[in-house]
Amino acid sequence: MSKLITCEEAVKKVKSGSRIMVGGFGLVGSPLSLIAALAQSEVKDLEIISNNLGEPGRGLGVLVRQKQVKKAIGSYFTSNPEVVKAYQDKELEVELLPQGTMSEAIRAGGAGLGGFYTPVSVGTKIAENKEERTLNGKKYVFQEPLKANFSLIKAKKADQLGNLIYNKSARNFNPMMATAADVVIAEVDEIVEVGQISPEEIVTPHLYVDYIVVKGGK
Amino acid sequence: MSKLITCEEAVKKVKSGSRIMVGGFGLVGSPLSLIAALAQSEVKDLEIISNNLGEPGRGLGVLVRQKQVKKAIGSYFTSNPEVVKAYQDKELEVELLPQGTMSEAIRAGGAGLGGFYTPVSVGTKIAENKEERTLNGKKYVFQEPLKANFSLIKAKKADQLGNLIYNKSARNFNPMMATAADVVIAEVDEIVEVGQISPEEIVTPHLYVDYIVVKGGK
Amino acid sequence: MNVKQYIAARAAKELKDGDIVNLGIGIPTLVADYIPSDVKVFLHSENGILGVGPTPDPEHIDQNLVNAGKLPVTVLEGSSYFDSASSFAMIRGGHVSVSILGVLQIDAIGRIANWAVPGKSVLGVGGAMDLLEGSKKIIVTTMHTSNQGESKIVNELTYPITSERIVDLIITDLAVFAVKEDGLHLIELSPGVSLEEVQLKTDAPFLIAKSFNKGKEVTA
Amino acid sequence: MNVKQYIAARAAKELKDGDIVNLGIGIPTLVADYIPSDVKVFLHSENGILGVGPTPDPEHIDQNLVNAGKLPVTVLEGSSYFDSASSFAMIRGGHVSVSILGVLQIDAIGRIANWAVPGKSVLGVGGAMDLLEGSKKIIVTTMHTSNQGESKIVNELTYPITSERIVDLIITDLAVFAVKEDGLHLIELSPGVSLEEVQLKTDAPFLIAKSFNKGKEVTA
Repeated sequence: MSKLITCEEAVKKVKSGSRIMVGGFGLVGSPLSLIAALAQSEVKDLEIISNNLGEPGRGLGVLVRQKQVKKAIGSYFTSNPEVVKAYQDKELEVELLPQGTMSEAIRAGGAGLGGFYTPVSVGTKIAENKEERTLNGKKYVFQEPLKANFSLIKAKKADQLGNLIYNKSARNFNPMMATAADVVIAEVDEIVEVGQISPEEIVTPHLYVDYIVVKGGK
Repeated sequence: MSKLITCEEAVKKVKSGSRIMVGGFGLVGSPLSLIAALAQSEVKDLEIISNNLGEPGRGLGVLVRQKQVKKAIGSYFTSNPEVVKAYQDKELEVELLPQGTMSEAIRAGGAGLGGFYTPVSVGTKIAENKEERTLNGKKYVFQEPLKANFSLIKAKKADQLGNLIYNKSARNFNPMMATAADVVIAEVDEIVEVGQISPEEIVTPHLYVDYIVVKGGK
Repeated sequence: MNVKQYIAARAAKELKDGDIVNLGIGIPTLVADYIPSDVKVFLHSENGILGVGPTPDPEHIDQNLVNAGKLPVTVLEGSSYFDSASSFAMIRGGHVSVSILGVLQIDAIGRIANWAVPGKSVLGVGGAMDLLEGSKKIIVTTMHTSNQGESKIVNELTYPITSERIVDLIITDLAVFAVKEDGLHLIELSPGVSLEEVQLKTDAPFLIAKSFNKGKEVTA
Repeated sequence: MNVKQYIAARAAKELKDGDIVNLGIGIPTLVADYIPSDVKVFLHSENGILGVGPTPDPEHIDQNLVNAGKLPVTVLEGSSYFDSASSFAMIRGGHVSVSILGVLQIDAIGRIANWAVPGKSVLGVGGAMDLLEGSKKIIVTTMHTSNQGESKIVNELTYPITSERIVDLIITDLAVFAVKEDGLHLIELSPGVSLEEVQLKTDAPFLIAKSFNKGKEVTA
């Protein structure tokens, strides 16, 4: 019942048209080996939920360059000029969410909620087609939860069961994404024996993790 | 700028009629020294948000016995027969929430949300006076966030800044309550130097904690 | 083995390797003692533990380590602790494979009542509604009749409903029912129990599966 | 000290001991270098850090430790790491004392635009809206005019608004404005700057505080 597989085995599970969450804030905390394996595969028409889309030719930027991405949901794509170009050429759809709304929507997806009201973006372009509601005298915007077919996340260490801990600011979106997809694949720097990570310290309990790959592995 | 005060100083901040969140699952993870100090004080008409109301004459049960509590919001009060009696004698108002809805409502309060939709309690007595809404074909109940004037929480260790870690299943409601009140007072077993708790391991960052008292202190 | 232990042992046979399992108070708690040695499951406790272990000896009780029934427990290697909001996020989000729950009543389409008694002050709900809503599979373990001899499997609930969610399997001291779209299906009789006895003690109508187990042996 | 450093140093004077401070990209990032030594603040970075320290030497860069501008940072003793949902819960929940932000425009009642440019594809918003909505106090640091010499303090925003939230203080290279219910109040001129220059370069109307600081000295 080992969860350990290779990157190649991992990306074989992904079909064209899948909706995939990918962890990371820029390239920090991004599962780069899994992304590289995806870039080697034939899958296309992907819908990616990720804060950014990498950099030109790096991380998710490779998938954009290879036209494997149909739609992206995230908070900040401007840092990759190739994303801007693909959008202008109508090769890529983009849905923009404030970073806090996005991270909360992923959490809500994993937590089985039907949606929530956030005060963020009220009165802005982002909220134009969203339900607005006044609660206790304050205006809020309704946000639906986000879920996906797959989450590709990056952690520092996994134990053999799949309990995860992260590395400094590389934690970012990974713990929420671990909760919000049908299949969760974690890329880790290191796998340790069960019991090597303290129960108090575990950030992502193993029930959220379906498969583990080791960074740099094939 | 030390956050360390005595239990007596802490409860002096609490006025009659205050709304107070109190951590703990039963007596486990409950700030018993702070509660004892409250029981020594003259405050009354308190509105308590807590999963339970202690046991007869123990923990929050003392405040119930002394008629200091006007209203309780929580998930399970049946385990203290004196609560049942006070309710039947119309000395105590009770608002019952499913445990998951309650913990999520406290989190939402601390996270600045206007409310959320949960599928839990749809079609039950608990949902009788609540807004029901169908989202993507599934029925949900609207839940407002919970906030309070004070949170009295219990942690294992604080550092001098107020960063907190908890002890096993005594964590329970404490981390959320730390986020959802105007004034947060943490009772801890031990205070350590800054730097003694790893940045990866801190559960409640110090920005949430206003005051620290040591367990068993006056 | 008394009847409650029998029910618990029968329920344990439903668990699969790798399952994340939440056990309610009462008979469900006993299930932990009957999990086959070749099946590794992980016990989730809604007060914030994944990986609950056996009850400790009295001298090894840790006051900070209790299960959702507020009883002292231990944890196994690979366990983790988390706050209540995270714990119920797991439950509501569908990350618990199986919850085994006690009940007051079950109706003819498989909905249950297990949190409140009519005519009494309703002052406790706990995590029952969350578990029922969110768990992938719900197994009910219960005595077939109440202490007063009334059937717990009824046409219509007279106790307040816990959730609109229909449970998956009902295990009593007398029989096992699978719940399907067309209602309750008797799939098994306990050893020494006759179909007539089950019919007599079950108020709700039920279908009889073509080939059901008569007196399947259940051992620890 | 160049003008951007001057603005940053002036903003740093607004910080109080114990403040939780979030610094935006650009001039706000420079504020960290000018915090008075007797004022201890804690820098929050929305990608999941409380307790950001100075920029590391090139040989001490840790790839896993960056700020919200994706630049390498260090952390101080007492720092903590958390996930993005927790980080924005802090922000939205009002647990950040002060955010210092750059802007494209500020209107006459103190609302800002700082995330999108008209006519260009809008492909980035980041955490700007969250910080503006949730922070207890908002300080804007900006050059008074754009590179094209146009006033950034305008009657009506021509750039998309970031939030309906009104900011608290505006610090430019020329002046400082407090934002109150009746609009912008000029409270300070930078050294060597005349009231006439500020009037000339400010499109929005503003009130002049009874006693404002003329050329207050700001040193690091």
